[in-house]
Amino acid sequence: MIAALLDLLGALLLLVGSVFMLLGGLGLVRMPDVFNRIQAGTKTTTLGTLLTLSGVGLLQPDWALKLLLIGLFILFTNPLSAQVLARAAHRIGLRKTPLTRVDRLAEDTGEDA
Amino acid sequence: MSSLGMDLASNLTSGLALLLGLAMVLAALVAILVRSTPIAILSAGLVSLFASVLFLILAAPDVAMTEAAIGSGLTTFLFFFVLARVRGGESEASDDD
Amino acid sequence: MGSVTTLHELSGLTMVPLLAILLLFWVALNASLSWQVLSVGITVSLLIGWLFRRGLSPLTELRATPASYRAGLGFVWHFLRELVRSNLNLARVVLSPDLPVNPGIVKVRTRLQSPMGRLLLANAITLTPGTLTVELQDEWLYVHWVQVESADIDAATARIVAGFERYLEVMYG
Amino acid sequence: MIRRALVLVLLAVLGALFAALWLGFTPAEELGLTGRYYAEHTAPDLGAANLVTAIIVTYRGLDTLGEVTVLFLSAAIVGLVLAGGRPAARRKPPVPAGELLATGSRLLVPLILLLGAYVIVNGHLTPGGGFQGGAILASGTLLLLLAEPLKRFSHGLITRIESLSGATFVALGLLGLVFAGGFLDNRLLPVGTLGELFSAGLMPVISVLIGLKVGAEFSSMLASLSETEDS
Amino acid sequence: MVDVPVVTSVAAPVMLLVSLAAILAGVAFLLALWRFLQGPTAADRVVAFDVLTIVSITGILLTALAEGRGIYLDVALIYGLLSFLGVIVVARHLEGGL
Amino acid sequence: MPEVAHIALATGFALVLIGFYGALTQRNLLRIIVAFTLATTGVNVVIVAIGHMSGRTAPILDAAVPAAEAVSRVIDPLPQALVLTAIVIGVGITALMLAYAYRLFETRGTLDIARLTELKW
Repeated sequence: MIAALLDLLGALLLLVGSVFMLLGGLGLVRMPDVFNRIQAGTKTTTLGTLLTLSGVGLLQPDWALKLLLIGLFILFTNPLSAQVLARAAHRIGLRKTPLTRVDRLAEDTGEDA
Repeated sequence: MSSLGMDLASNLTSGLALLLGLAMVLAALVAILVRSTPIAILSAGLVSLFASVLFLILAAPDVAMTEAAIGSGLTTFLFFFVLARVRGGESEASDDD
Repeated sequence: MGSVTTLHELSGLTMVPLLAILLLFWVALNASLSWQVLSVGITVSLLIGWLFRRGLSPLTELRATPASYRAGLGFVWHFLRELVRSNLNLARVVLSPDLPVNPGIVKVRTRLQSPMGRLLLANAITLTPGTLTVELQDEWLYVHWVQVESADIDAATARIVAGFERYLEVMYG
Repeated sequence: MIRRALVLVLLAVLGALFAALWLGFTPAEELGLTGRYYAEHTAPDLGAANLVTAIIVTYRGLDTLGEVTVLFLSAAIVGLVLAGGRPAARRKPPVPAGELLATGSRLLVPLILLLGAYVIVNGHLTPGGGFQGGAILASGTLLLLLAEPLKRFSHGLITRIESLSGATFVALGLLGLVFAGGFLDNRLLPVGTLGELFSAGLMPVISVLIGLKVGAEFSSMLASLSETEDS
Repeated sequence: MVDVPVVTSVAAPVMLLVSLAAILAGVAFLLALWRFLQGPTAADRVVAFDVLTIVSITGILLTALAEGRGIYLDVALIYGLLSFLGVIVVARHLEGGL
Repeated sequence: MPEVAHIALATGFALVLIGFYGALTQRNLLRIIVAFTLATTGVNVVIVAIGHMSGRTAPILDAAVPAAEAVSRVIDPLPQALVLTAIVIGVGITALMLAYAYRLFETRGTLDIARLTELKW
């Protein structure tokens, strides 16, 4: 009984994780410029994958340790790649959406150069 | 295990394979047809990453592992290194719109 | 390896946290505690630790005080809560038809000195509501903000950085 | 344009051939002769759980030795081809990596190497083995290169690892010829119980050697490509 | 089919939910793929690449679940630790760091 | 739903065709090498797909597949071993091609095969 409940909970977590990933995909399509798209892509996929991992962990408790490691790796690598990409995108001066209100980094590097 | 669950499991893998196959063919077409070389290399990397998941679905985890380890960074890196060194000789913009 | 090697780095004590983390990961990977796994794990960890004397681990610069461990737990809890909040926030933005974004890149200040603490701070900021670290230079962080509330340095610092810095300062000093 | 038309005709012929193959393809239902042999004999005879690694390391160990040699040759040729050139036109010096990438690489490279070691050592139990692990080790080198593009690699260390593991590989093979059933027979060491880390005889040792060799070869390829800058 | 197929340890209603999750993840995959095909700039494609690789990890997990084999997770491990390398390579190339 | 092996086989064939088309029509040497790697991936997918059997699992024995049942439960490991080595060698070949392309660029200043005319016949 308990095991069946845990299974159900795991499947629900899996479902919620997929919903977040879907939202990330939607954000990727709808957001106006690169930086906003990076935001949408990184946050949602990180949480979505973490939820998926915990869901699978509930479905198959034997795999828990390895799933935990995958989650840790993703927590460290995902924001790092997002940051490196954002830095590169800013350096090559990609067009930002006209909605952008302020860009302190461009101001500062403009002064330096 | 009931037959419904079994059916769903096999449909799930088939559906995944179908999705991946479609994505691979599309990415390969991008790699061939797009004007900018960096995008072509990136698309080839995407093809090999998807190939790795497809290998896993084909029950070949060893091959999937090799493809993932090599396709994720090494090949892409080799291409981009040479591209960075020959960039002066070609007049290609790094973005394509 | 490092051009500047301080006495502290030479003493070999700095390697201990890295070795501990490596061994921990090794045991988790193998999911076993048999003497075979442990002996190979110790060999491999020593080898990697020797090759990468400048290697870091989340434990490397962690202060070994109870307060610091408590702050670590608080950091993890705060981070997870913020992660969920950021996703809900993003879901609201993405699902609303008129896409209410108001982006900008603001400049904030951090007091942290330790590389590991700064990395954790930047990663945490990237995963929290509406913010994305673009560049980290000296004491300045440049953060892309989906909905800019204030372009003022101090106000933005209080809004974005302070929540995590409180914990990280106790942990890494 | 006649060339393009020729290409299209060629591809159409090839495509028709592929279509015929695809339509006539039915997946096999039973293992073939060799496959059946491997499935039956690998676990009891060699004590390995991963049949693919068993084939690569033991049944076809000689092929693997040859393959590693091919890889070594191609790495050496890449080095030779790139070393002889006159200095290329001066480019701007590469943009240094940000602080976060540098810190992140210091954090992640040991973990990548650890994962590589895990994949190599457990080659006979879980998916993995020398080739996969070697590629992962080289990925660690790659991350180092990305974080510090101007850093010089010690070619000496890489070459020494490479040649030492290669020589040990051949020596172990010859020992197998003398003391066990043939070249690279893995029963030089006790087969042990299926599923333990120290089992399958010589297989983990050979996996380690292949892993080190492949990792060193890929690393030297990467390093010689990246150092063409100011040679 | 001659042999007993691989048995998963998951009950049918749970499998239904899992399939639903797989469909949603598949839609996310398609959306990211659309962004990859669409562009417009190289950086946009790299973002899509990042998302695609991470959604693929979910694909690997679902495959492992459907086949009931824990050893498949090793591949997900490699994906989790190495897939960001591709993104970093391209990003460093874009900013001229190679 | 179609069989996994059929889907993979079709994908592999499509990749080979696309790769050949690219290798034959591109003019930039780097792009030709990219197309070549695509075709290589396609061939690998085809070989693994041919080795696949429906209803069987990966050739690795563990708690889920005990050694006694191996013959009736696992897939032929031989194609997988072949493809594994092919992938690794493929990277070596790609690196070699790229090194030669780079040297060619150094001496001739171009990667456009239309302008490399010595070998034309």
